[in-house]
Amino acid sequence: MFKLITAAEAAALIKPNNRLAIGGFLAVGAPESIIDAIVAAGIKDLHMIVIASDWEDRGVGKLVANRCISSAQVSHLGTNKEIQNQMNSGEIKIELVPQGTLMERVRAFGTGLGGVLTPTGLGTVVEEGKQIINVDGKDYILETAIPSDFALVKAWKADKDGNLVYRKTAHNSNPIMAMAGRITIAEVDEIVETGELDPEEIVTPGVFVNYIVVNKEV
Amino acid sequence: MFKLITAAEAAALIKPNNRLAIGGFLAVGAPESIIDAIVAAGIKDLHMIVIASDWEDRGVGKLVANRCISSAQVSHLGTNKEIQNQMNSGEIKIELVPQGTLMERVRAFGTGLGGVLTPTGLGTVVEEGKQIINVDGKDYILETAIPSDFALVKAWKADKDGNLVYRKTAHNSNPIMAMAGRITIAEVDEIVETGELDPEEIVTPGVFVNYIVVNKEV
Amino acid sequence: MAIDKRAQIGARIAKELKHGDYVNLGIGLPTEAANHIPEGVRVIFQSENGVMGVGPAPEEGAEDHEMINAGGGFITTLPGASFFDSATSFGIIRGGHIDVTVLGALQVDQEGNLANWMIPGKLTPGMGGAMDLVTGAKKVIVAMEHCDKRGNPKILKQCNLPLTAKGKVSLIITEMAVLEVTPNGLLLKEVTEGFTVEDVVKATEAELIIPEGLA
Amino acid sequence: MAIDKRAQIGARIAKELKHGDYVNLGIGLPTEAANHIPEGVRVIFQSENGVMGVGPAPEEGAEDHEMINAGGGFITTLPGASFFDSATSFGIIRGGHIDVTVLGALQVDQEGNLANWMIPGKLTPGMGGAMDLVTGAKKVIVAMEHCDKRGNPKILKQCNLPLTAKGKVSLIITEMAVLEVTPNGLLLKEVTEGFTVEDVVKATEAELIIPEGLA
Repeated sequence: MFKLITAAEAAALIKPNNRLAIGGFLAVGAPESIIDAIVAAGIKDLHMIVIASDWEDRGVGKLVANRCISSAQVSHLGTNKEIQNQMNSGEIKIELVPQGTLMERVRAFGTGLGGVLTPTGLGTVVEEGKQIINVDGKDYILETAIPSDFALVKAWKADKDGNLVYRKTAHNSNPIMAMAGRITIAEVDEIVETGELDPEEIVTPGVFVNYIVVNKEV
Repeated sequence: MFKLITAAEAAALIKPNNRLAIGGFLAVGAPESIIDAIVAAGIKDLHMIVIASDWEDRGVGKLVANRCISSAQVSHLGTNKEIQNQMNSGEIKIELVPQGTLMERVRAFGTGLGGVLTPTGLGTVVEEGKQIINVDGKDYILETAIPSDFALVKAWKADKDGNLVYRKTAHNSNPIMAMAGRITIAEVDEIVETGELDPEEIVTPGVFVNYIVVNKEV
Repeated sequence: MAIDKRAQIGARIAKELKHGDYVNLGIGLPTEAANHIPEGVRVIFQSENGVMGVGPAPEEGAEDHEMINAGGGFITTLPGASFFDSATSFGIIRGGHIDVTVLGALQVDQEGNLANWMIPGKLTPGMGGAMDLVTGAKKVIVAMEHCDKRGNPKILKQCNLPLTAKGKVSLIITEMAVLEVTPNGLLLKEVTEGFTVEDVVKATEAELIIPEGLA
Repeated sequence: MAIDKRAQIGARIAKELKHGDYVNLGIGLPTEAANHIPEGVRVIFQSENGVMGVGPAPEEGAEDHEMINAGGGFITTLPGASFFDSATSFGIIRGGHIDVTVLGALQVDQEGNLANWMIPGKLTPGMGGAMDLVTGAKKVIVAMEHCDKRGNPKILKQCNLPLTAKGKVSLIITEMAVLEVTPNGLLLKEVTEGFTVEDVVKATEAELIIPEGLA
């Protein structure tokens, strides 16, 4: 059962060197309040696991611009000059991961798998240093689970049992990241009574959710 | 885009030695009409991939009782004496697969993965003959994707774009099996107009669905 | 098993379940625990076919044929329940998100090994979800009769039936006793009223660590 | 690129899309294809962040901030659309359920190799979803200007930039020509009106198979 906390309290749980799996894509579905609180708390040397590095002033890009991040596993940097600069200067260490592979590696950690075999990246730099395994005559790259200490996600609504639903393309990586944190913190727009969400429409069961932050109290 | 067919037409697509991934659990969420049509068509030497072998007169148990099945990958036989008899007499070849592993192996095939690493089965007969891979100090069994020619699933409703929703515990393996057929045939209770299903509540997008059978015309 | 024995074991299991725990109860005896959760304690029950928030069995005539648990029994759901596919369900299990799972056993041994899915040549129900549950749950409790129907011990030095998982059991609850699997072996924690330590030792093949002062 | 060139390439891509196809269009030029689907042909567009059934861009003022495509542009959805998580979205892609993907390229070569995500030391946008799309889609079409901004060929004997995937491209559509990747090399299938075979050969580093009778 989750505990209701503020964004500042969420940030206070996070320590330098923690690994954060953060939901969202190009800042849609990003847990902006928690991100702002991390920036405000001045936490440094974090590792982030994200699809994209967003913009300098939106989404996880704010963590980069404020130098909270020392390393990242990410698939797309194109919208954020700052992360490219920090990468080129050596301030931030980047592992580029194909987007589908990133999702499977995060899901693997959340669901207790050690990794998956994927054809994505065969014959490219992505396969370098990795084990190639042949199954039924086809080669695959062994891609290992990506562990995270915290999953920070943005959902649309939670109920009082911590069940989450997402809105439109703000789903993106959030339901996957939500499974994957040793501690999962969900930022939501509102908390509704238990029973108000249709059991068939719940995307993330409350079992995955440890803390909830409401980002706008009406 | 799917084609609407009858259960008999669905059965006519299926040939001896085909591999069938069939949704349902203890006959809840089983595509009974398609199963009946396969029995009626007298198709033999089929391979089935199922969570459980159900009962002799319900679910996939009917395929066993009518000797349509020569081999199976399955996790639970306990409710079906006939399959245990056929196994003991050598008529049917059984690979017992832990239920969670079965789901991941089927999902792997549907999503283009070659397999997954799981800790389930370590130190048991399940690991025999399989590769053990160590990731970050922990051992895992390499479990490979289970291919299937046809996925036969039961959904609650489809819309005219082939999008599927499931009802209550009749979800079970259906959404996973639905992703995994080279050809996916969905049996549904009714087809509603496109747009009637909430885009956020659709579980199986129509992209996975090749044929639909309506099991009761009102 | 007699109803009072079942109730007693069920009540003892229930004491292991804390407010807010997510719990998976195996078929049969373990489900008895659900009848003994104290008022004010909220435990959320999963069934591995794909539902969280399982409630009591429905009244006769009110069964929904698409509402079953992993044993095939009809269920109801409580407010806050959710339905999902079996891959997600086993993702919850294998991913370590279930606090406690309680299962029956054919055999369990002093190293925490469990055998509960096969008697070669005799019985092959299959492992179903048991291997994933025992591998993934944070705490694995075995609940069973102390001996088999012929009176032979089921708590052994070493299981000789095919294993469900290796070294994953942490607690054994029977009608006679409660035993904890420790790195040093099986610790006898409680003896049920009406039995003596000697009774338990006699009914157990495994060696037991018996703390001083245990009645 | 001039608007008429874009439109011409978009229209040519559209000819490759059949009724009922599930299609993923990459950012930029490939999206132009959506404006040229003939009436009566229904193509369903996926965006890999997690939506099937993408419609045209919304009118100004009607944007929904939680409705974007993989390029970050605002979208609408059509009846029959569905939203899902990115793992499912890439499951669709990698699992071979997308009929056609159309992407831009920095380089493409006569073996069907594609490079479109990195210029070492200069530009590292990352591969995003491109590697999965090119690996998983049933048919991979590259749509791009025939040469780079300096007039240098982008269709090479062998890519020298880091690859996106090996041997997966099947068709190349530019403002000058349409080329098919065959086991024997690049087949020149069409030359756009206003260009000659010689123009194409000159603008292409790769060797071309030129069928007899091609104007």
